[in-house]
Amino acid sequence: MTIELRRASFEPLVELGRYQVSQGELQGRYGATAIFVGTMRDFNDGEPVRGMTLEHYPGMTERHLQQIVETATQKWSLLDALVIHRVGELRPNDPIVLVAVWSTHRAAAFAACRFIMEELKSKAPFWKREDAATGTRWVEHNTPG
Amino acid sequence: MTIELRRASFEPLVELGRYQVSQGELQGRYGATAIFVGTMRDFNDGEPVRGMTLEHYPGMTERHLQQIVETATQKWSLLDALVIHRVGELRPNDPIVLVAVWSTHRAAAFAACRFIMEELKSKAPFWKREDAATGTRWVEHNTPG
Amino acid sequence: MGIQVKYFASLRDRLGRAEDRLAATEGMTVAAVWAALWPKTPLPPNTLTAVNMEYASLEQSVRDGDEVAFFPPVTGG
Amino acid sequence: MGIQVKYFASLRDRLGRAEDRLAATEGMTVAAVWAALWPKTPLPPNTLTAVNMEYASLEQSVRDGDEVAFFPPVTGG
Repeated sequence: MTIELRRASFEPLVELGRYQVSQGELQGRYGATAIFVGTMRDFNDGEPVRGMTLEHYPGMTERHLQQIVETATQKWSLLDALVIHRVGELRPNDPIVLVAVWSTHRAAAFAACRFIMEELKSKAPFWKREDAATGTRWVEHNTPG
Repeated sequence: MTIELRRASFEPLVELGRYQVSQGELQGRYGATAIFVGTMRDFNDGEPVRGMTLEHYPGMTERHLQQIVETATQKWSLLDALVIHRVGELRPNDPIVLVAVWSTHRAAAFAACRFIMEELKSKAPFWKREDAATGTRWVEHNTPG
Repeated sequence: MGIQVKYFASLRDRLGRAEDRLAATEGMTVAAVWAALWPKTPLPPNTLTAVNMEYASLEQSVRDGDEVAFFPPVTGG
Repeated sequence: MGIQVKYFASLRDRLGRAEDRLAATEGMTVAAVWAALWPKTPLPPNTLTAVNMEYASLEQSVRDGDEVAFFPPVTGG
């Protein structure tokens, strides 16, 4: 189980491929990988967005991501999980978050991936400030899952 | 929306990355990508498995995959979807299926990805024959979702 | 031209053949296609049936030019 | 050493500061920490609170050495 915060832009699919290969004990054992990638859009609430700053609470963010993944591994039978989340300055089309879950069967993988994303969205201390045409503004709440 | 059957082994994450870049109109518009990869395990029903043959019904398989994806696009607001499924001879750790769905928000992406997988498992005419230590055997049913 | 009949996977292995062809009779159903070709072999339970590549019931009627398929539960993905 | 207080995101911008420090009093709660530091500013509705990096209620008691944080609803992912 791996949790990472990244200051620089990352390629989720490349990271995922590398991680999967590096986890030798996964080979031949997983039948199901459920993956979610959240990406910055170039509009929000009907307005063009030029950039975004992702603030976090150093220490608490990592701790909560870890707790969320641990809870998922208690609820479902998982072989591995990877969570990578951006912080800092983002531009449209930049990946924000990657959640990947490996399991023997698909039901656990799907459910755990969804659970981790919903928990992350509601509990992990991150805050988005958008740079829109009309100025910068803090995003006040997330879209419901 | 793209459906493909492949006779040769494929790299789901590489395919996905290429496809995403090739779909120019997606850029900046999608906030959520939900992905599922099904991979051949080296054991099943408690027995080691050395290889697998995936048979399909040419024509009906493609038609049903297409129908499943179209139904998903009617049920949820999707920007794009990609389904790649192997046929022919597979070895452990070979990817079997890739389902990827792009949407503005995560709820639609998660739900549609799951829906496509469940429909594919229950309706698309594919059949697995495993080459196990005790000989070859047809897989009789899928694990419930 | 008749009806083209296809068998897949374990069912094909059991029957020892992948295809058959027969002439349709008036009001012939999918069940009747099977009975005409395999009078001594009951259709195995759980067998799925398709007409022209769409799932069909055993009661669906067929005619010359149709493609009828019999196969076991699907196990893709 | 006192209590370390942190503010994040829009709340920090509104208050114009990121951190405060104050000495704990006997039986001090999270609500009392806020009231001591911002006597004229009611805690904005929906503000979340954490003590030592775990979510906490306004009634939770705190003491010297604790880290208390106030922040708006989270919007990650």
